[in-house]
Amino acid sequence: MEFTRRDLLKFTGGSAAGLMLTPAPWGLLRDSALVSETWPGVPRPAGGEISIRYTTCTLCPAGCGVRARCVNNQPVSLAGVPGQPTGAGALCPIGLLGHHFRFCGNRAHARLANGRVASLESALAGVSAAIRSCGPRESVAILDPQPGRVASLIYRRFLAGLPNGIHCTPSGSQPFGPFGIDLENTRAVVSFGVPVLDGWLSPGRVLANRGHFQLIQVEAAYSRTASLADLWAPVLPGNERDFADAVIRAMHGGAADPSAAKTAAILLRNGPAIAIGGPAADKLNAELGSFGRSGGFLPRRDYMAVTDIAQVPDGAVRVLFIEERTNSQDIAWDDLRRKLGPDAVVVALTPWLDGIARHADYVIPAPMYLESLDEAPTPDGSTVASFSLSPALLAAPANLISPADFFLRVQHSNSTYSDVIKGRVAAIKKDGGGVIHTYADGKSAAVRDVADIWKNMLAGAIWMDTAGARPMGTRRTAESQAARPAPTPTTEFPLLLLAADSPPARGTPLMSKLYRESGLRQSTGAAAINPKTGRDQGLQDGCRATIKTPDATVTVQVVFDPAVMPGAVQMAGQACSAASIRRI
Amino acid sequence: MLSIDTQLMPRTAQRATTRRFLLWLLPWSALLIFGLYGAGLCLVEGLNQTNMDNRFAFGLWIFLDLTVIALGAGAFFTGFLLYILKKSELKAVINSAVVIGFVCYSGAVAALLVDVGQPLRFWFTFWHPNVHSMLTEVTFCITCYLTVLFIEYVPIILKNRKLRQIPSFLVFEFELHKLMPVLAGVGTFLSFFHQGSLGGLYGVLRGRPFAFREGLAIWPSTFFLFILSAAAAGPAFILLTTWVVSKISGKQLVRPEVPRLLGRISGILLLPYVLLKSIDTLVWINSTSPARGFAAQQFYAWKPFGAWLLFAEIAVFGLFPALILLRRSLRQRTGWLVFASILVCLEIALNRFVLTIQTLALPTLPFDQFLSYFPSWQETATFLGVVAYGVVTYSLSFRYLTLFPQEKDLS
Amino acid sequence: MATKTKTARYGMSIDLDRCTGCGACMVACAVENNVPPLPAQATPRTGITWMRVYEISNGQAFPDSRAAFVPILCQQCGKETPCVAVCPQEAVQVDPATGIVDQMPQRCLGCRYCMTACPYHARYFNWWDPRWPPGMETTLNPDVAPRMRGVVEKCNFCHARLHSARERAAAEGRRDLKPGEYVPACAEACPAKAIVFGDLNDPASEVSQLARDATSFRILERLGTEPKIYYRTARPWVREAAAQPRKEPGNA
Amino acid sequence: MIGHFIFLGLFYAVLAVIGVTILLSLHRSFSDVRARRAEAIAWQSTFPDLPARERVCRHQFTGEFPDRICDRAFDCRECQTHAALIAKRASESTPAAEKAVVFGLDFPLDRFYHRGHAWAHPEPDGTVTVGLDALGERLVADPETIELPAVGTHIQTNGAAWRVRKRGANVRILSPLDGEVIETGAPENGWYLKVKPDGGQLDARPLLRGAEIRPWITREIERLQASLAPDGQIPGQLPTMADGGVPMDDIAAGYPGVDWDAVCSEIFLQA
Repeated sequence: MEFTRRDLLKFTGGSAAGLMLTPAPWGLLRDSALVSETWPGVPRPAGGEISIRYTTCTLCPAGCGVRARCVNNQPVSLAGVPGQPTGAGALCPIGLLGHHFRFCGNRAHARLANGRVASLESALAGVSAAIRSCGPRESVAILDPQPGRVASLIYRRFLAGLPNGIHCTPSGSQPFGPFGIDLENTRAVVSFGVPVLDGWLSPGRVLANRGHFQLIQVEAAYSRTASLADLWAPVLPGNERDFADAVIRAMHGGAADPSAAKTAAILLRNGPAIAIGGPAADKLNAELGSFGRSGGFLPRRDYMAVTDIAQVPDGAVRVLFIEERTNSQDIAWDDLRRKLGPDAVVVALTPWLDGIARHADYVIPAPMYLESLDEAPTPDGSTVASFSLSPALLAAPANLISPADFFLRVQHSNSTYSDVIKGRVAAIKKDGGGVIHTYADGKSAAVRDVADIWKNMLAGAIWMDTAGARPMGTRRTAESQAARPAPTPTTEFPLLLLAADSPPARGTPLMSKLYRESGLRQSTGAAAINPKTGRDQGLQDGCRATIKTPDATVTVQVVFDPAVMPGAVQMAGQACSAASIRRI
Repeated sequence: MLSIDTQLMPRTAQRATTRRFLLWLLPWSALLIFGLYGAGLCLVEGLNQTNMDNRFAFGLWIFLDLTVIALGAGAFFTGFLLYILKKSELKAVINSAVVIGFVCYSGAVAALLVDVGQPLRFWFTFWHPNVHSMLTEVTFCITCYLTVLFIEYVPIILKNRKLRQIPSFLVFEFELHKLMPVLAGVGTFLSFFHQGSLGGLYGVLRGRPFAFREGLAIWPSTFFLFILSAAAAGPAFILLTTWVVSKISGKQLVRPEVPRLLGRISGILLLPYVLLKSIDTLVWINSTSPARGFAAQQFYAWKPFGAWLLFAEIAVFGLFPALILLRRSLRQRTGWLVFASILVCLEIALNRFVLTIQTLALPTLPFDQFLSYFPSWQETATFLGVVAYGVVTYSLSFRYLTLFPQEKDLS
Repeated sequence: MATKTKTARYGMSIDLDRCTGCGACMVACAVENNVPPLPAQATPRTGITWMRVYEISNGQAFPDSRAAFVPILCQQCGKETPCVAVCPQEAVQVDPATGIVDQMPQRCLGCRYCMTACPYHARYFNWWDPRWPPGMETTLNPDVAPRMRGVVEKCNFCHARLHSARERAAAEGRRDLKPGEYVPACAEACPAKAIVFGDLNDPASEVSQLARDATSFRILERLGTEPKIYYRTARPWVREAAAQPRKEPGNA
Repeated sequence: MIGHFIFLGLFYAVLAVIGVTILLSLHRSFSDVRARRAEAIAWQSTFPDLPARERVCRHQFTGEFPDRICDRAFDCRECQTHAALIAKRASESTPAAEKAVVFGLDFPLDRFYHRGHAWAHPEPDGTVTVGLDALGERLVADPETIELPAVGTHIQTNGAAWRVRKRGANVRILSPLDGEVIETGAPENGWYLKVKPDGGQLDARPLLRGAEIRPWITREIERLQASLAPDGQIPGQLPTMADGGVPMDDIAAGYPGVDWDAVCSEIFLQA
């Protein structure tokens, strides 16, 4: 039979109808649904045994207690430990993301000697050679980001063995010297540019007490703290001392400009009060008698005086060791370089390649937070000595050596960092004072035997001193120098560049995402300016412009903000200087 | 090859040479391919290819859908007038209207499929429908009505010169055509509903006081305004297309009274629409919006969406063309007819634009920013692709099918 | 069983005078709910922040400027919930037992109609395939499934936490949860303790007492959607700026 | 819940209506085809698509109307007007010429002419011979192919009787009657089909005859001229040889440039 058009139609129609009766089309639907529901490329979170482990945050000196929720011993979320003394149960955003630091930045993996991969031995040899080649006038310095640790003791011992070792620390890393702040009883805080509500001390402690102290922020920039303070006294950098004098005068009934007068009034009404941040603060504290009294600065036991790097004579350093922590702020390289001699050797002990390591001759990769046993000594501003451990919760990559262990190796000592820490614990036991506060149950117990303390501390515990410290003089020992005075506007640089809140030292993936989306932190590419000033400069809200300072030029996006001081530009992470701005 | 081309055309129709026709198709097909590429990117890479975002969750495409579907309303409304109200003069344009309707609706559906984040799940709406959602109503109606339009399109295709050689095709066409009133009725029902629910789409957004409207039963006032405006725009758009096609093809396609009738219908519907729209706006300004704590004038405080938009929408593109179309003397003049219907189509586009884009641009949180949005090239490409698809489909239909039955006796 | 358990109305009271805008809540939320980091090409408006802190100002110029921070999350509207009504395929539903507005990513079509419906802009669309830096998948919360591209998501008061809290309770043979047994990540993480979470149906709960406080208000209350997130402030200008829609011209 | 029912109910009702419509029309079409109504219906739906000039009423030829368009698809059987006019015509006697000669073309008047130029000639034996009239013959003279129906095929009025291919023109010669083909001829023997008419005898009512032929053909030739004339030119010459004699046997040969498909479609009433 021959095949007519009609047959074709019949056939197609029939088969179409027939197909509906087969499972094929319905199966196809189901599968499409399945595909869309288990979308390709969406990771399935690994299930597994869930455990709670405790540690102490070492991302900053505040040393907050950390409760880590782990799956197969891999932390998946961090939280504060309720009732933990130093952290007061809270963590800052950075601390909450502590377990994400390994997923950002440029990690240092291999040891480098002058840019070439080297074995630990050769690195050690090179470093030792450099040390030996030290001349009489030349010194070996270790830049210790957080003095007061057992590691710092190890540095000390190492330097002690050298003719001219200097144990130094970045400027301002010991803001209160041997003193702590009795914030719990303070009723007023005069802050000269200190970000009290933005990362000062431990957030838990500050915010827990925020309700009962008046905050006066003396700062030219409209910072987060300034915007939330009870009184914002915009004072140009360099004029802090005059402001302090004005306040003192006003407190004695003298005449003063409004903000000083208001400040004085607050201080008179709310005592005890303290002042923080620079010499102006010292002046005020002297007036307020804040030292050695409740609600003021109280001395504590364990203070390790360390040279401020600024005090080190220029060109004196032959070998400079720099320890960089997981989250330490970048150190201004220019300030460091001044200290270096002609053929100095720089050794960076750091987890990062993109930090100070860029300037180093030797890079010794160090473990980061949660990757190795670490320690949390007494936090800045704490009135009692304390000590806790930060046991490793993450498996560390190979080739890492903690800075402390590195120096032990340099000294050919056969004890390890953890041995020395054990020694510290033994000392605590010997001292006998204080209590051990365990994170898991929030209970405090008297100090028992060393093994017990050690076990507890590895499981999450902190030793809190109870013995009151013997009173020291009413002067703080550590010298703090005044902020650079604000330059006077010139025709070339008519504006004043002010530092806005600095962004987190290292943006972990989520941190940078969330801050970027919510605009909570002024992005580094933006410059805030008073609308009036902006218009005078021929700018528009949102336009792009170049900012020129005597030593740099940057392109920014202009943001009009009436809160910014007229005649000033605010940028994140910039030093105060004169500037000019031109629209592109 | 050439002879095949001519033998596919209606015998009595004089059409451009194959060469010229291909030249005409060339740019449109290029645009179509470009559009397909853009849409493909959005489907493969995801909607991050667009410039929409969490605040501008809808963009160019929704505007396209609403506008195109409103203009396509000519299909259902002409069908309604012809088959239900027996306005037989409209036989002259019904085929063209059906093709336009089909093009618009299929284009809109295509755009929607690209617009959703999980196109594979389009059928979920039929599986777990939430009958309280206007979008469900829209989805159901559009799919049904697209089917209807397709069925209405079939007979026109079957009458193609080659296909009609097969008697059984003609028979089917004939039988189908006898039942056309039924389909026209269904189509009218469907279109009424989804034109309405497209309006409801925004009218029900109580979270968006700029768009929210009170109404009857479950339907906000925009529901009914959309029906009316679409019914007014449809005939105007048919008038416009007919005029454009006859200009391009250089043929007289319909008797002069047909566009006049279309214009008159459009005018008759537009006037009440403008009046109702004005009343609705007044009610909204004085009651609906304040009741939700929003002072209506603040919606117009954001540049560039000032109160001038409202004026333009109601007076310039609404009242003005309505008055033109209602004057017999002006209707006699093609120039005025065309001008007025252009205004009417713009009116619809503007109305849909305000409802979709302005609504989203306006912040509702007191401390939130006013945000602007500009479509990405992928979005624009898809948009133009839909337009090109329309032009190509219509051109092919015009060349090979009988869209204007009167043409043969007018040439 | 379910009928016997007393129905809760979970809600929050957020103290705007305590919030310092540190962002800990956003961070904790993202960690808890496996929100992926932002692809490089993304804009601030195509990312996902279930919890988002807005900075508001008193509008005064230097030196009288003052700031406050308003955390915005899904307000869990209790009446005529805008997003529920509009979803074409019932991917959004209010759980009668908890009053929580649930979003089902598995059923979401990605039409984003709910986003246009939400007056609080608290719904987020997955514009991107969820991607984590290599190895970071190991830090995902096993209780929460990451969402695929092309679907809408939003705050669900850490549903996974509610689930495990219930399991714990069930294990102890209790049908109802103790106060404080179930707390979303943001409330737990806030260093200022500004976020109080609890059952608004329980008159004794801290949150319902705070909600009744004179300084307490809800954002866009007059829309009549009965949000379950309450805000508190003693500062009149904050209330002025946060409670009512702005009256003054916008960008004019 | 109730909303659910109302909404889905409506939706499924709509679907049902659409489905039923389709199925119904399909079913009807099949039964039409089975009942041999296909050709008739095809003609029904083709007729309106013909240009008005091809649809003029036969009574316009005889001057009974100035201008009238047929609305019955050339089926005069139920046409009141036709009935009335025929009745009137019956009274007056018709001159019994045996053929009409138009432009030298012979149109024997002993037969009936279909508007598509097929003629039907009733034979004494009750069969009907079907052929192509002089004009038709000359338009498709020596064709490429002739496709005659097989003996036994049933042909229907206005349906295709047979098909002729000529210079790209694929012509369906429309049948003047319903009936069964009992014998097939060829151009050279002057007829194409012998048909046994349905109902025993030829129903000639719809067909042209007698006095109608001359005016009809005259008009047909005018139309032929019009379609032969290249676009834009006024139809000038008759379709004849230069000497103005009788139309050539193969008109197509005289007009190599002309689209013959268009010409034949016009004259043979192809849709």
